[in-house]
Amino acid sequence: MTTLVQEDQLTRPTYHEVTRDIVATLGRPSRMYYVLLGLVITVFAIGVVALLFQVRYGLGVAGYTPPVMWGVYIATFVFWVGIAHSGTLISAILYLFRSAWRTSVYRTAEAMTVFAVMTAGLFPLIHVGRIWYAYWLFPYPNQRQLWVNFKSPLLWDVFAVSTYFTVSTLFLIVGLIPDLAAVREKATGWRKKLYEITSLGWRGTDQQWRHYTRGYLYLAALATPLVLSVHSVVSWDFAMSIVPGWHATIFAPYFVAGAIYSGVAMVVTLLVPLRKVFKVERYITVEHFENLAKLLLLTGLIVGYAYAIEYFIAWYSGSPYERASFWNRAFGEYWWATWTMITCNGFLPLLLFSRKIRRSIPAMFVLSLFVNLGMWFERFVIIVVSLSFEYEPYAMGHYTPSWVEWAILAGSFAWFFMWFLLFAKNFPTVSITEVKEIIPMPRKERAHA
Amino acid sequence: MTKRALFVTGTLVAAVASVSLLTSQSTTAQGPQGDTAVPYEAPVDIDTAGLPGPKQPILYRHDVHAGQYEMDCRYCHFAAEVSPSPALPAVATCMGCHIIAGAANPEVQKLREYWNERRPIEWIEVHEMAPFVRFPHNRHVVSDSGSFKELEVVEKCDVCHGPIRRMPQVYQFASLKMGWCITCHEKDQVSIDCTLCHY
Amino acid sequence: MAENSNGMNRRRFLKVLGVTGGGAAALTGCSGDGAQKLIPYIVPPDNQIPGIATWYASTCRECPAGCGLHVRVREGRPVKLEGNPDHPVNGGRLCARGQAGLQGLYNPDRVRQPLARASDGTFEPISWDEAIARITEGVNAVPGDQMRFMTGSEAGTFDRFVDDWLAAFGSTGRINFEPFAYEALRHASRSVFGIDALPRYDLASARYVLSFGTDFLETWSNPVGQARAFGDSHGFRDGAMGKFVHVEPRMSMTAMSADEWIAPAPGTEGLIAMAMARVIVRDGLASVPSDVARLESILDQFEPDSVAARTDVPAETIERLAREFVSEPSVALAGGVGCQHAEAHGTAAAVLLMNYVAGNVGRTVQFATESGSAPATYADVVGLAQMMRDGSVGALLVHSANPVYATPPGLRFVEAMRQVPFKVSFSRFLDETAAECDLVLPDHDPLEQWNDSEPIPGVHTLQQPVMQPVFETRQTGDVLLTVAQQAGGRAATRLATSTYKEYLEAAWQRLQRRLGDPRPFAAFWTEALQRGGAWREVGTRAVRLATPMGRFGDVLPWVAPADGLALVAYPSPALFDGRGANRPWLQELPDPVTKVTWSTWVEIHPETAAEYRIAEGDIVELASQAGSIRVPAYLYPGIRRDCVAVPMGQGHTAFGRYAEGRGANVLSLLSGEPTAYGGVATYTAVTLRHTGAHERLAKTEGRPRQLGRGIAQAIALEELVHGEPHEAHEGHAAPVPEHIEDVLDEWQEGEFRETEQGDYAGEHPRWAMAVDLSRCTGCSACVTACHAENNIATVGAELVSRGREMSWLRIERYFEGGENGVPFEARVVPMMCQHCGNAPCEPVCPVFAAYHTPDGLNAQIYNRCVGTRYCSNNCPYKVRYFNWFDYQDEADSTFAWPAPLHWLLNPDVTVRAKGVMEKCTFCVQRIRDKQHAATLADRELADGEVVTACQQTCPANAIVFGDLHDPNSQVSRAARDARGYHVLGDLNTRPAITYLKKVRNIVEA
Amino acid sequence: MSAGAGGILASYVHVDAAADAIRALKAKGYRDFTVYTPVPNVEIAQAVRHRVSPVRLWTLLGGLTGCAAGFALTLWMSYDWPLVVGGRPIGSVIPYVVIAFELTILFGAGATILGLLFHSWRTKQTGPYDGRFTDDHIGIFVPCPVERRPDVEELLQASGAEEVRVET
Repeated sequence: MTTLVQEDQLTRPTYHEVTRDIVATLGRPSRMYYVLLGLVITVFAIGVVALLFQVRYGLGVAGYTPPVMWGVYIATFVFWVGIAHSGTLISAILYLFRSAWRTSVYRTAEAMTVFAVMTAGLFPLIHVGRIWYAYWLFPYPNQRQLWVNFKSPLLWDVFAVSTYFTVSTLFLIVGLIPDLAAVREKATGWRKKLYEITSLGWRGTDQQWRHYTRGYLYLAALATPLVLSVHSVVSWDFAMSIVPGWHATIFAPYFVAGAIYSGVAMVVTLLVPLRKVFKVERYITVEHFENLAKLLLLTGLIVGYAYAIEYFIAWYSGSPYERASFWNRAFGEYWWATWTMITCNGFLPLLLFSRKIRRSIPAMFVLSLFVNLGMWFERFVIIVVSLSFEYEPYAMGHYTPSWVEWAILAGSFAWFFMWFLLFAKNFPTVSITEVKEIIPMPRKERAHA
Repeated sequence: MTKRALFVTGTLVAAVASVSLLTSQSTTAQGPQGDTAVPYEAPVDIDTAGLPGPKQPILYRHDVHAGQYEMDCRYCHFAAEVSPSPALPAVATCMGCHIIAGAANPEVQKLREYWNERRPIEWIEVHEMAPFVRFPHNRHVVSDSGSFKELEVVEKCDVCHGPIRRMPQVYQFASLKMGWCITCHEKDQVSIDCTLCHY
Repeated sequence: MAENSNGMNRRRFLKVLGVTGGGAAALTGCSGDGAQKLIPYIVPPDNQIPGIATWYASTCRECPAGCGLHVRVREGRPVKLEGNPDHPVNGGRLCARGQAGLQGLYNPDRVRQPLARASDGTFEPISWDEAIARITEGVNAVPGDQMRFMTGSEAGTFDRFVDDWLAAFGSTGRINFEPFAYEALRHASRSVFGIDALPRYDLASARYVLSFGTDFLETWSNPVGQARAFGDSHGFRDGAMGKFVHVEPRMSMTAMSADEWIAPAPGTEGLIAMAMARVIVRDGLASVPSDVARLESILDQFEPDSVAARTDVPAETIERLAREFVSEPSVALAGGVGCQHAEAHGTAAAVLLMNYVAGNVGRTVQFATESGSAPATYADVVGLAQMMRDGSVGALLVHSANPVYATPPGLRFVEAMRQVPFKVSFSRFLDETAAECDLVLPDHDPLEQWNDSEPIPGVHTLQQPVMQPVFETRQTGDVLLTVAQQAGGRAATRLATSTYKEYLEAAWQRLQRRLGDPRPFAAFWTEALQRGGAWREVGTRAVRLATPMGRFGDVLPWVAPADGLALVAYPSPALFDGRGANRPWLQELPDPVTKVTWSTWVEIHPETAAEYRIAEGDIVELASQAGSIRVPAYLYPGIRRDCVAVPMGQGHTAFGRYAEGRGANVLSLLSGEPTAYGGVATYTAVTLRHTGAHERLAKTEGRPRQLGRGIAQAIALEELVHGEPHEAHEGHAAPVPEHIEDVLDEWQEGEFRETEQGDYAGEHPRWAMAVDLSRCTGCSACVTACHAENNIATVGAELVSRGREMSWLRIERYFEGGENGVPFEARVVPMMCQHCGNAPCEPVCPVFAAYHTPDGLNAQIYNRCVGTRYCSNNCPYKVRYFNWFDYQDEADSTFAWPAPLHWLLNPDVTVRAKGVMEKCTFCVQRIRDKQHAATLADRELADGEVVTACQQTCPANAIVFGDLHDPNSQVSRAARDARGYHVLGDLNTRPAITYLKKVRNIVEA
Repeated sequence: MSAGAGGILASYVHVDAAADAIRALKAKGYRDFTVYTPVPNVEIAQAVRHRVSPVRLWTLLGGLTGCAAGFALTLWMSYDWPLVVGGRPIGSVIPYVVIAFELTILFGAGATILGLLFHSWRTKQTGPYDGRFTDDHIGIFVPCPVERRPDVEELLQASGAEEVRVET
């Protein structure tokens, strides 16, 4: 994949220009920035109020209708965990593949990962009945002498998600160090202080680089299996149960593909405005979008395949429960959700076979929005629709979310964008160092020639 | 090399520490108090303000009744052996003696007021169990499992209620937390099944 | 707690409270200062030990059946009602309404002290002295012949007492009002046999039961006793069972238990009976009594062929029924819903006649030598209303009757009442009638008073106060006596006794003499109190056809109008005639047939509904000549296309927070005119109109069909007896071939052995249950019993409509057939936690709140639960219930136990907090209680010693509970039964509950 | 390396020039000079020829510890209070693999970071430094006593340094 970006295709900036252009993105924010920030904080506050309301009166204020005991909250949890995945994919996996084009987009993706996990992490708390006892899910020594049940997929979740958060955060920070050193030299005032501290006295000496490159390599090597494991574990929350429509061996790969799919879409959604506002079109080019588009297409096809195979297995298994469940999925009360999902995730990405669309940034932006929508609905369908139609016909029910759930969902988006906005203006969203890395340093010969 | 060795030991220490940290700490349950053989003199005048435990409508002195006069706990808490609840003495029970005894004592006069007005005494609960816990007194008072085998009934009371026969005013002796129950149950090989107490 | 119990007698309250246990303690969190109070007795009540339940025998007065009670009392508070096993009426079982008796006692809407009508028309509380002064003055003011006293159907000492009291005031104006007085049946026995008595049906010894719309498993006569008898005769036992055919235009709850349901044109049941009689006589199928000859001429008119057209039942069916009917000991039932239409006396007569022809009279149909006191007919009530309108009634006293609600508005009883200058109610609740009175002198609850009753001739059943009165109420008997004394003169002298209890004891002394019991009265009395009463044998008398016999033109059926639909109004199995409407347990009890709660509905056949473009939940307007109501529609395949049905019991305009303004009162569709036999006609012509409005029905049912999943399984009798039992597995085949299954099982065993260590070493019992579906009638008594035993919150209509009911035990009702020729059938299966050996809910709980106990219980530790609800997702039976709101916080709208309702909380069971999961525990508190007792007595638990609440109350005796490790226990034997199956067993959940297939005694077509 | 020791600091624009200089220095037996580069660069690295960083060992040991801890934790806790769920064995290893795996990653990553910090800080240079080194210049600082400065200076100049200055 190293040849994805031909050197001549990239109008080569000098190292100095790179530093200059990217440091420029940390300049004075426009009024628009503050408006946006204010907006997301307001929406977030609304979400918080809704949550407090729910804690006071009980989960009943959400739309839960037994037997649908999980709803929007868990769907959104899975959605955000999924979003998180592309970040690590681009920064770690593509790093191991030595694909040069990642350098200018990976920072954004990685920041998105961290904030997405931070968002996802809230939902298991929000959805439990007694949030004030949520800490019981951690194996800490207590006077009751009780431990937790490591056989429960939820426990795996606790470990997987917290590990993922820790590692991806470390990964982000380590990647930032040399950049911060570079920014440090240009910054002034309190920010200089900030960068002096955060760059941990980085100077780019031969020794530092020697350890750094190794360390980074191994972090990437660890992050790679981790990212695959995390969404597998999340998928096992469902696959380990006996709920028809959940209990499927295909779930782990299916979820991982879906996660990367939605994550890449979110990266596109973020990059399009970002490159405009920060005027970094020179570094984030159409080529990058085409590559992302190809990733989208690949994962999209895998997801589409998974959908198909789910139905096939449901039929092939001969299990009446599975068959009924999937029939209900497609033609039951929730047909609209299912078909939204299939259209957005199964059919729309096929457009990406056209090079024109892959290279049209507006088209990509719109498409990415559709994919985000579709992937949220995928989780909704898997969770809600399966639960609403299980084994016991007498106990089947229909669930519709309440305003509380919508408010908290909106709040979660606000929370995510709040962090991203704050990050974008204080830390380089395009890696200075790595962008330089793919630009060969000037040489005497060529200079003299 | 040294650096590496140091690192290895470091991580091992960390691991061991984490495990040992997780080992359940034990709360010790107080056994029966000292020699009940020696006759006990309950102090005559005591500083009621300084006494631990909640202030009761009547200063009923366990140290006098159960300590000095060595009245059996079951005289008042008559149901302790037959019922999950040990039962409180009815006002009539108190009056059984105090119709004559201790006329001079101001606390006894209070008691008589209650009796004359046919008013129940609203004692403050000292040992308050969480509503989701079942503690059958009878099973414990009658029990002869493990360390309870060689105990007198009254001594069995002491295990949880502490030196109650020396208390002018009753205070909560044991934590009554789950860990405390468990420690004893494990020591005496009594079942620690959750539904023994929680349902 | 006492602080916020306004009007409650604080002192008494404290006295009775004693030391509260956990359950109630959970509710006292709200006491002013944080500190918990412990309140001792002043004088210890004898035979009461705190923490230990005391049991008292008494009598249930929720309906006229008069079942015997055992009342469980803790710290002076009745906390559970159970049947009295020695009682001849109910043999230890109770129905849902009986279980809910407690909610009458602790009802927050009870009248808490005497009330008097103030000048502004509202009620104001007054003292008892003043109240008595006023009533004395009132009754003295009117001449005796202008005094009217209306009581409920009182068969017992109080009955006589009221007569005496009235006599003392020179009055005979006594009305004994019971909404269902079985006028038609009485009229029929008069016209056929010339005796004024109700027949006694012997269901236990009948092998063939043919019911003509008699809802004998729901509300008619003595449902609990009948259900027991029916269970014994119809339940499958060693290769044999009885057969039950039900004839009614609508498949009622009773009909759901029938092997065959025949839906004739409404009101034509009598014709079928006559035709059957005709067949029997014509073909000489039975040795008919000689005097039947007199009937030939009449019977000739009822050839099956001619009848078939009018009844819409094929002639061959009638012929077949007739043959089957005489082939074994049989009984044909008349009465109840089927005998309430305008021509019902004809129907009843026909049925009695057929019984006579078939030679059943004297065998399965008997007439007692003495007939208990008969309640007044509706015609009498109409008479009373007329007199009141004429102003010839000066004083009306009403006791435990609610005529304003329970008579058709067409009668305009209210207006009539308003003509009466002085109206006194002794009601415990401010019901529609009490609300019309000038003076309300609240009576004690049946559980607080001395009384007795003779529901069946020879059965004298006692009531004794089991607790200090909750409120400032007084027993009406005592009030009346005081009034008599104060009135002075003749009244005082004629009623010498000072308390009603003395009067009662005097009556029992007479009874003792009658029984020829030589012992001193005290001994007899004490024993009676302990047994719950005294029973004596009452002989039966032989009956012949009356001469001259009543008119048989009566058999002319009620003809449903060609245009419009026929309405069938039936008493609700839960609310009866509406007297249960203020009990949240009964309101939230899903109707056994429709599974709807908290409301009224109209049952419409789907095809009819399609004609009118009506979907479920659409609000339709039903209109008759008498009036109209608006109710949501429920599409029910179990009703004739030309019929609609509406339950009674809702639409109260008073009667407390749980009853008021809920649903509609179907009586407003019925004519106020009495029928020829002096009853209310509950069949009438109605028109249907879609109002365009819609509401989400508050029903607990998800989907009415099983989707072939074999949850409620049934098997035909022949197939069971002759066919291969194991072939009978319904639903789909097991997902894996046999040999794989063996491998799986082996692997499973291995896993199990691994778990058997420490506590789990297996010397423990494994608690298990078996439910016999051939006995279960779906009556739902167990559901209410479970509510009562386990402190289950009632959540109200809105939450039920969102599937958030908390009932740990639900009766699933599934429809079978009904389309393309397959006869319609309904099956019921009680569904509660299956306590699986491989419980899917357990491993997914992150904190071990759900785990498996050594004795095989699937435990749910409420205080450990965090509320992830994963367990519920993973439970294939969906028997886990989540506390969506805080049901114990009176600040919340969802508060379930307004004082003093919380007094009925079982102190042995935790009241669950907001945000935790709960479910059936197999009544673990009862298990542990017995285990403690056994250990203290140093003995082993005996089989059948532990009895769960549902099992205890089941009228049909369908549930057994015990230890599966003991091969000889009842439950092990049941589990090995050829009919046994596990619901969704192919999921390898290894449930501890074995269901025994329903057996259908049918000839497979 | 004694702090504040004087030496020669040269800065380069051309990578090959810097590489030449490094090779030349090594040829002349200089070892403890420091090279500043804005990005890791192959040519420079080849010229300097360091041994592979020991950070990878931290990663390995961290990972192994994590794995061990994962199994120890789960198994010990399961048997400390044995509760049966769903008819599974008390300590069923298969599900615990997930926990062990996650802890492997967590400890591995943690150890890597620690190693990284540990080693980088250990070899932290306190010599002179120029802000351009993180932008687009390559720097070489050769600490050396005064008497040897001239020929070092001359060497660096010859290799084509953009600027050479004496740091004291």
